[in-house]
This record gives sequence, structure tokens and C-alpha cells, in this order.
Amino acid sequence: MTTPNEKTSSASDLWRLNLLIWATLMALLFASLALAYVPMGFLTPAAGIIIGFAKAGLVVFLFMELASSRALIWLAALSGLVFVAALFALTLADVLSRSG
Amino acid sequence: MNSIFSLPEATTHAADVDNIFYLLLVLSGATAAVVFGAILVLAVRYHRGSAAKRGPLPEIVSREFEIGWTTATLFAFLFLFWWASSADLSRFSAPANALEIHVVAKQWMWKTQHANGAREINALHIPVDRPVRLSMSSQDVIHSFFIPAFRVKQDVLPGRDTDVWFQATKTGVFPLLCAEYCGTDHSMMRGRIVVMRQEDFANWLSQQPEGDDLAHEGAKLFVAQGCSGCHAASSNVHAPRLAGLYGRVVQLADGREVKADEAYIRDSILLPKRDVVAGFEPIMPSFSGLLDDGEIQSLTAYIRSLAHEKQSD
Amino acid sequence: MRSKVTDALLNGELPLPPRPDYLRHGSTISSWLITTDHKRIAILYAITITVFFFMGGAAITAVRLELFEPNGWLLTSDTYNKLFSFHGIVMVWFFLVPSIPNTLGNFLLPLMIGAPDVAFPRLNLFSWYLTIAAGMLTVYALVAGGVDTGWTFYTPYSTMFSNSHVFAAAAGVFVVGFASIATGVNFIATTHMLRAPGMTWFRLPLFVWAIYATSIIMVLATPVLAISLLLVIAERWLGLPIFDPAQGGDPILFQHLFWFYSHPAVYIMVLPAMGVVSEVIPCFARRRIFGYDFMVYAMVAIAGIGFFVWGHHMFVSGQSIYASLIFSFLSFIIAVPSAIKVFNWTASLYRGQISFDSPMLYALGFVGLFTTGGLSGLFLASIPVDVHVTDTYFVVAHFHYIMVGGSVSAFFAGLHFWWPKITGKMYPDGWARFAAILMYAGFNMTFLPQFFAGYLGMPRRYHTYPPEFQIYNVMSSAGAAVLAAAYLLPLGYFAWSLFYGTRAGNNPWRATGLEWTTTSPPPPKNFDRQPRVDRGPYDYHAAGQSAGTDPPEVQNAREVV
Amino acid sequence: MTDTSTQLREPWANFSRQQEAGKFGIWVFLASEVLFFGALMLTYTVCRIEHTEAFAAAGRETNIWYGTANTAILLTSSLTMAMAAQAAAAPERFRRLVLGCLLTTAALGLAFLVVKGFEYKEDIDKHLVPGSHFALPQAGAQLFYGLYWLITGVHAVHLSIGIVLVSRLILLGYLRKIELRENPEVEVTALYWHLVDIVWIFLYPLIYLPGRAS
Repeated sequence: MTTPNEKTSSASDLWRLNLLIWATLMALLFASLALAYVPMGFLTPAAGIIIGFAKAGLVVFLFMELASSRALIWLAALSGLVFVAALFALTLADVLSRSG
Repeated sequence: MNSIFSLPEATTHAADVDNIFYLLLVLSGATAAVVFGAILVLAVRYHRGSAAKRGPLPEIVSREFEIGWTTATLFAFLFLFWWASSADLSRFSAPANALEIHVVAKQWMWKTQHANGAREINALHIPVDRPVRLSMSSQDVIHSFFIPAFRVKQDVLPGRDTDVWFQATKTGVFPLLCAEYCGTDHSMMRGRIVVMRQEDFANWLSQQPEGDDLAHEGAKLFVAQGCSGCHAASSNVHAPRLAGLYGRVVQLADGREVKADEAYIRDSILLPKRDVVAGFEPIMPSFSGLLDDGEIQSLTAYIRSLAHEKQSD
Repeated sequence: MRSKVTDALLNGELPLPPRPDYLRHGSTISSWLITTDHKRIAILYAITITVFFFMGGAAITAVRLELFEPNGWLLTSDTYNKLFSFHGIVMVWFFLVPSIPNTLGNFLLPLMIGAPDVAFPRLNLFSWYLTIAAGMLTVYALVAGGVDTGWTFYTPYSTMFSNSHVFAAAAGVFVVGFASIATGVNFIATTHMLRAPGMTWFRLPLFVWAIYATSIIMVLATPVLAISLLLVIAERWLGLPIFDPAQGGDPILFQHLFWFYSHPAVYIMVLPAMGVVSEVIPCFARRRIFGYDFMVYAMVAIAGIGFFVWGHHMFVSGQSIYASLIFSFLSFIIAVPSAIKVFNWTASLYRGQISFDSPMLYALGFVGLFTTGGLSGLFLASIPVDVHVTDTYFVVAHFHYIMVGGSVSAFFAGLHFWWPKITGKMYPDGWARFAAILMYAGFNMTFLPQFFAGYLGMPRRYHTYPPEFQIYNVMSSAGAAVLAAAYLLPLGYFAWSLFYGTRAGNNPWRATGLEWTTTSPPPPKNFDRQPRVDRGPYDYHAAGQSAGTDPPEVQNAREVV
Repeated sequence: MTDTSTQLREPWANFSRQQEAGKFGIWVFLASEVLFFGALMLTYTVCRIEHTEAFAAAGRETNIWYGTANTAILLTSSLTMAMAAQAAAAPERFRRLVLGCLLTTAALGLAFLVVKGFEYKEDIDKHLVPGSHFALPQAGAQLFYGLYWLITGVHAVHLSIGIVLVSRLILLGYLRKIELRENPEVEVTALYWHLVDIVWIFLYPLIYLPGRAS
């Protein structure tokens, strides 16, 4: 439960903040769409994925209010990320260094 | 039929494996003895109501002990890791002069084929004291080429070549087993490895029915499958010349450089559009599904044999 | 100065007015089937896993009988393959994974931290129903004709070449995976949110730490198992090519996904066992555990590093040599915490007042067999030796030493240690000690010969084998008969104790821990008064003193005024 | 604070602790979902590394407009879901705002499924279903579409569960069966919805953007 902000938040306050986040997300979406058509070798897919992380970050920290959550919630979110990273890193260590 | 209690060490590296095994055995035995001994002694000395002195355990002792055996265990294991991996790394790649044999695993039998075309089912004759390299592929599921006496085991994968090499040091007959579960008759998929002296091996090889060796068979396939239509020296189709290709570094259309080894040849046959050579159109049709693994190995052997002929442009 | 009466009252010796404990709190069938009381759900799980344990045992009895002869005499190859596959699937997912966490863990976690129940009681019941649904799917797979892929479901055999009931079995394991995740989420939330006042993290009993670390693995590793089986189902049932070599699929990728779960899964099975032993040894040695904080760090380290070592199952699978070296290095590192724990258990016996009741015998049996199993793991972590012994009976012996010698012995230690608390009845300790020793002997007779057969090159999952291995198989099968007998004995005297056992007081072993401060069996809401905790666990003697012989001040439950 | 004793459930002593536990529990479950979809994305990544050309060719076949529209829809639904959750958590009475936002979120979820339906129909017409008469010649392309159907299918199932959860809140809230204000269930449903959106955020560059540049 987020800590209720000091002054009573009126509906318009809520809308203003969230609409700003939403606009950023849509901008990022169209940016990734545009970048996909720019031939930059391996940078093109990388750009798509980096923008994906950016959008996911926005949703997690602001929409899901991880930014204002207790340390315990950070722990849960972080643990998922750490072990997915380990899964990717060690599996790709095999796939990329396989000869022939 | 090896004896009940001991396993012969029939290859150069078998002794290394056994040395590591015995080292681990000694270390583990010692650790187990210490732990079991300590439990026994403590259990006897401090059983309830025994006269042994109790009194407090000095705090410093527990901290020292804890740090002590943690670091001791850590360094012992790091040493073991270093010893084991250095032995493994030293035999990572096969020596160049290794005798090359192709192995095809199929649900529930082993097919081996020597460079000169001699074929065997569930058996493999090899010379002693000479490095042998097996290039293996499976036609259906994952099998595993396992010779206990050689301390050799390598999974055989469908759709990809895996290879393993060894140098036999003892003549004799050693069991070959399949070690990766592969279905109903997984346990029947066994064979014999016959290690012979060099001369006996040469005689045996010459007496084999003169099945075409791989290269000749590959040559026939090269024509039958229509490869020669484009790749032959005389063809007017704009396609890469294969003479002297094997082992050369190939410049690809998308800028990458690839060494033309067996995997490259296999991929170019099955997935031609993947590594298109610079300056050529991706017009080659894919042969996946048309050629089985045995035929691909023959074609690869034929293309390699072209490397020895004079390069005719 | 409190009078003697209040002390006795506190210790529960005086006959209080009979309050209904959780067993007699409702005796209709529905009171059991829709219960949200964690203690009743623990008993439902106990019955479920016992049924599955004996089903898996029956399957392997047929296999052991078959292996008397090198060319087999009882079963066809297909039946043999289906039986060992069924043994693997049932023992791993329907017995070992839920055994300690879902029975002893479910029952004791709230009791040990002073909570009335787990955080999400309805989710707890839901995970039991998921386990039952999954069990029915797996039994259907057996009855309809069996699955013959082994418990590892390796592709492309499981997706393209097996014509047995892979879909039903994979779906069964898929569903039981979610039961495991639900249990994990439940226990993590309980440990964080429902600890009694004063119960800080470093005053938690090591059993609670073990269940907490296991829950983390359950939550984070099981989803990847669900995906690997979902991919097998998708390829087999929907025809979507994922691991099909003809389409360029990579069978080794399945092994990565499968072993990413399956290695942490062996820590799901052994960590709770370590927790039980860490409770039993201090109680019967009347000593504080040696190096409590190192034990906690070791458990968390095992849970953490356990996720990075799965590649040691794939040294010969065609994995690149560099990845193999990384996995070999990490596998050696994770052996260190396990070694520390064994040394700490042993050191806990120093200057104690050791009594050899049956829980202690099982616990010492655990330490012995787990040490052998762990040390044989070192052989498998070094690549050249692993290349020779992987996929042989050496590996079979290794993991049975840890899972059966370790986890099952510790499960029996826990069962005997907390039986008075769960049922309120004492069992005949003489029989129990005999059963413990018989199990230890039977176990070694069964699995020690397999180390030799494995090193001499007998592959695993072989229906017929070269004749030179017959002697080892005969010895192993004979040992298995003794082991089976040792497993049946507890069934007998535990059932006997339910009806004729003497009534157990609140704290028959004079152990420390909040679960021993309430009545046996505990009331539905566990505690009459919210317990407070003002000191660490295993307070068998004042800090710095040695183990006294008189009963300890049951300090944990004292009402701190 | 509303009278929360009605929402207090076993075994909690006070309501705020129960809320914290609920939120922590869903976050732990979301960590497992991250692993769940992470494993699927790893499968995609490894197959793509082994068949870069085929995946580029197959990626070009997907309809990028459907993909982009769906991403926009889900991002907007995340906005309205976040609004609903924050409005429900606020001490003021935003009952109509909460119900409105929940309704929009469910509607956007359904819109996503409808667009997905059209896309699937178009894929079937273009013979993009792996099998005998598959449109593209390369072997790797069948892998791409094998994973495409599976991952988008699993995501659609998760989205449908999300829609059911949101609709349940709308129904019970509208009929005053449960009090939406400061109800932990709204927050838990919102967190789950955002996860489903994040999964799609990562699916979009993997499925629709490859091969566009060459």
C-alpha cells in the first residue's frame, strides 16, 4: 500500500503524473519501431531490446510503484532478475562458445 | 570381457583419469575418516552420563575452527579443480595426424566407417599407439559413445557432429556401450572395440570388402545430387569452386569470415542461405531432408579430397 | 517469584481443562478436505507422499528383481523402461520435493515462529489439491501404458521418438510444479510477515532457515521446469517444432532448461533435511549448534549458488569445453558450504550429553550418508572423471546417497522427533532404533556396490547388462530388500502408537523451540497466548556453560512481563 | 480509514500487515513469472543465435502494424490499471474513477485479444503455421513460428486470466459485494496486469522488429 501522499491527491494530480509516464512509453514504442528500420548491423535488434528494458523499467518503477516500495519488495523483484540473468549468461556461455 | 574388479587402462589419458580418481578417493577417504572418526569418538566420550569433562566451549575456538576449515576446504577444492581441468584442457583438441573414422549412431546400433570406406556394425577395429579421431553423428535421438576401458564417453547428437579422440595403448577387445538412454533397446546397443597392432590393422583394413571409400562415394553423390551441375570446374554457372576449399578461410557476403571446416560444409548443404559466399547469389537449394548424415559425411570427405588435387581455376 | 504451580502449568504438566486439539477439532470428512489449518494440510500431504513413496518403491522393486539376471527374466525392455521412469518421476516430484517442506515444514513453520497459521491458508490447501490433480495425471499416465522417457524427458526422444504417454506425465509434472511454487510463495511470506515478537532473523531455528531457503529455490527454479515441459508438450501435441533437429532445433537447449531446475531441485530436497538434522542433533547432544551463523550463511549460499552449477550434468552432452570448465569450477565452490555444515554438525557433539534415541540415530545416519554422497559429488565435478562415470551407476549411487541416504533419513529423523508433537502419542523407541540401524545397513548394502559397478562402466537405465556386472547387481538387489524392510517397519510401529502409544507431554525430548511450548497435539490456533522470544534457538545450556543434565529452562515461551 | 474488519482474514492480527503480506506475496509470485517467461525468451534467443538469417526472414513476415497496435493497447491498459490502483489506494472516495479505469483496462485487454485474433487468422492464411505446407523455405523459420505461436499463446492465456481478475473486481465492486477502497485485491490485480504488459513489452522487439532493417 503506497504511503498516502501528504495533501489529499485530487483525481487530476493522479492523471497528470500517469499520463506523463504513458506518453513516455508511447514515445519509446514509436522510437523502437522507427529504429528497427535503420540498418545498423547488430545495433538494430539491440536498440529494440534496450528500449524494451527502458519501457519495462518505467512500468515497474512508476506504475507498479516499486520506487516507493519497501526494501522487501525490492528484494523480491531483484531476485527474479538476478536468476534470469544467470540463466541467460551461463546458457549463452555454452551456446556462443560451442565450436562447430 | 574385462575382469570383475579392475578396469584396464587402455589409452594414454586413462592413466591421468585414474590418477585424479585415486587422488579424489584418498582425499575423500581421509575426510570421511576424520568425520566418522570424530562422530564416533565424540559419541562414545560424551554419551549422556559419561564421566568426561564438560565445561564451556571457548568462543575463540569455535570462531577459529570455523574460519579454519572453511578456508581449508575452499583451497582443497580449488586445487582439485585446477588439477582436474588442467588434465582435461591438455587433451582438448585431437592431434593433426589422427586416423579419422566416422561413426553414425542409429536406434540401437553403431555404424562405423573408416576413411577408405570399410564399414562395420557394432564394431570398430583400430590400430594401437596411434591417435584416432571419431567424428560422430546420430540419425534419430541422442546416444552416447562410451568405452569404459578407454575412459571415453561422448554424446552423439542428431543434426550435429560431435567428435572425440583417443590413442589406444593396449591391444585387445574392449566393450563399447551406449550411455545415453535412447529407447527400448538402449541396453542392447553394445559393440566391441578391437585394438590391433599396426601391421595386423593394415592387413585387416586391406581385406575389407572394397566398399567405396567415403571420397569415392562422395564423388558419385556429387554428380547424382546435381552438385557438379554448378560447382564442377567446367560448369558455366556462377557458383563457388570447391577445389582446395577445405581448411581455407571463406569471405562471406555479410562481411563475416568463416573457416571452411566440416560444420561449414554441412551447414552450406543443409542451410545454404545461412553463410552465402561473398560475390555469389543465394540461389543454392537446401538439401535438408534429401541427404542423410552418412551421405553428408561422404560428400564432405569428397570435398576434402578435392583439397589435395592441384587447384585448377 | 513464580510458584511451582505456574511453572508446571506453563510446562503443560498439569491436566488442563480438555481443549479440542487440531485433530479432534472436527472429524467430518469435509472438515479435513476443506480445512485451511496448516497442521491438517500437513497431514493430508503426509498421507499423499507416503502413498506415492510406496508406489515408487514398488516400481523399483520390480526393476531390482529384473536386474538379478544379466539378460533379464521378469520384464520386457519397454516395461523396464516405463518402471524406472515412473520410479524417477514419482520419487522426485511426488515424494522428495514435497516430503519435508510440505509435511514437516507445513506443520512446524508457523509453530516454530509463533504464528497461528501460514500467511495464505487457502493457497496452502490449493497447492495440496494441485498435487492431487497432478498425481492423478501421473497415475493415469502409468495405468494407460506408462511413460518411458526417464524422469529427464530428454528430447528428441521424448518429443519425436517415444510412443508412450509423455503428454500426460509431462502435464502431471507441470501441474505439481505450480503446487511447489504456491508452497514456496506461502512459506516465504509466512517467514517474513508472521514471526512472533522478538523472533529476529538470527533467532530463527535452522529448520525455519532451511525451509525459507528451500522456498526461494522452489519459487525461482520451478518455472523453468514448467517451461521445459511445456515446450515438450507443445512440440509433441501441437506439432510446433522447437527441439526437432531436422528443423534446426537444439536438443542441448532442452537440457539447459531442464537442469536449470533439476539441480536446484536436489537442493530443494536436501536443504530441509539439513534443517531437520540441525534441530535433532543439538536436542539429543544437549548442546547449542556449533557456529549457528555459519550454518545460516551456508544454507543461503547453497540456495544461491545452486542456480549456477547445472552444467555439470552436461559435461559429455556436447556442451562447449569453456562452459564445462565454468560449471566445474562453480560446482567445486558449492561443495564448500555442504562441507562446513557436516563439520558443524560433528562439532556440535563436542562436550555434549549425547543420548541415542531413534531421531538421533537417523540424524547421525544422515550425516554419515550425506558425507559419502557429497564427497562422491567431488568426483563428478572434475571433468575427466565425470566423462568416465557420468550416466553410469556411479552417478546413480551418488544421487541416491544424498537423496535417499540424506533426505529420507532426515525425513525419518524429523518424523520420529516431532511425532509426539503431531499426534500426541509416543512410539516404541526400541523398534525405532532397530529400524534406523537396519535402514543404515540396508542402504549401504544397496548403493555401495553401485559405486563399483559404475566405475567399471555399467551404464544406468540398462535393462540387460554385460555379465561381469552381475555380482554387483545381485548384492544391490539383496540390499534393496533389507532397505525395503527398514522402510516398512516405521509404518507398523507408528500406526501402533496411534492407538496404543503412551500420551506424550508437551515436551517429551525436553527440546527448545516454540513448537515444544504448546500442547501436543497443538490447539487449532497453535498457541493460547502469543509467545514472545527473548533469546536465540538451541538454548540447551546458558551461553558459555556446558550441557547440564537437568531439564532446561523452557525459556522461549516464558511470558516476558 | 474504512472499517476494514470485514476484510481482515485469518491468520492476521491487523489489516495493514495483511496488505503488506499480500503485496509481498504477489511480488514473489511475479519473480517466478519473470523466470517463467525468461526461460521462453532464452529459448527464443538461443534459436535466434543459431538461425539468425531464418529468424530475420521469419520476422519480416509478421504484421508489424498489429504488433505495434497491440503494444500501444497494452501500454494504455497499464496506464488505466495504474490509475485504478492508485485511486483505490487513495484515502479519498474515487469509486467512479476506479470502476471507470478498471472497465477501460478490461476493455483494452479484450481489444488486444481481438487484434491478436485477426493477426492469428492472417498468419494462418499466410501458411505461417509450422507443418508440411509452411510458407518459408528455411528450417529456422519453422522454429521462429513454433516459438511465436507458443509464446504469444501463453501470453494470451495470462492476459485472459488478467481480464477475468479485473472483471471480477468490477462486478463485485459495482454490486458493492466488496469495498474497492484500500482493498489489497485491487493492488494485487494491478501488479499482475503490469507483469503481463511487461512480458509483451519484451515480446514486441523479439517478434515484430527482427529483420526489418535488411
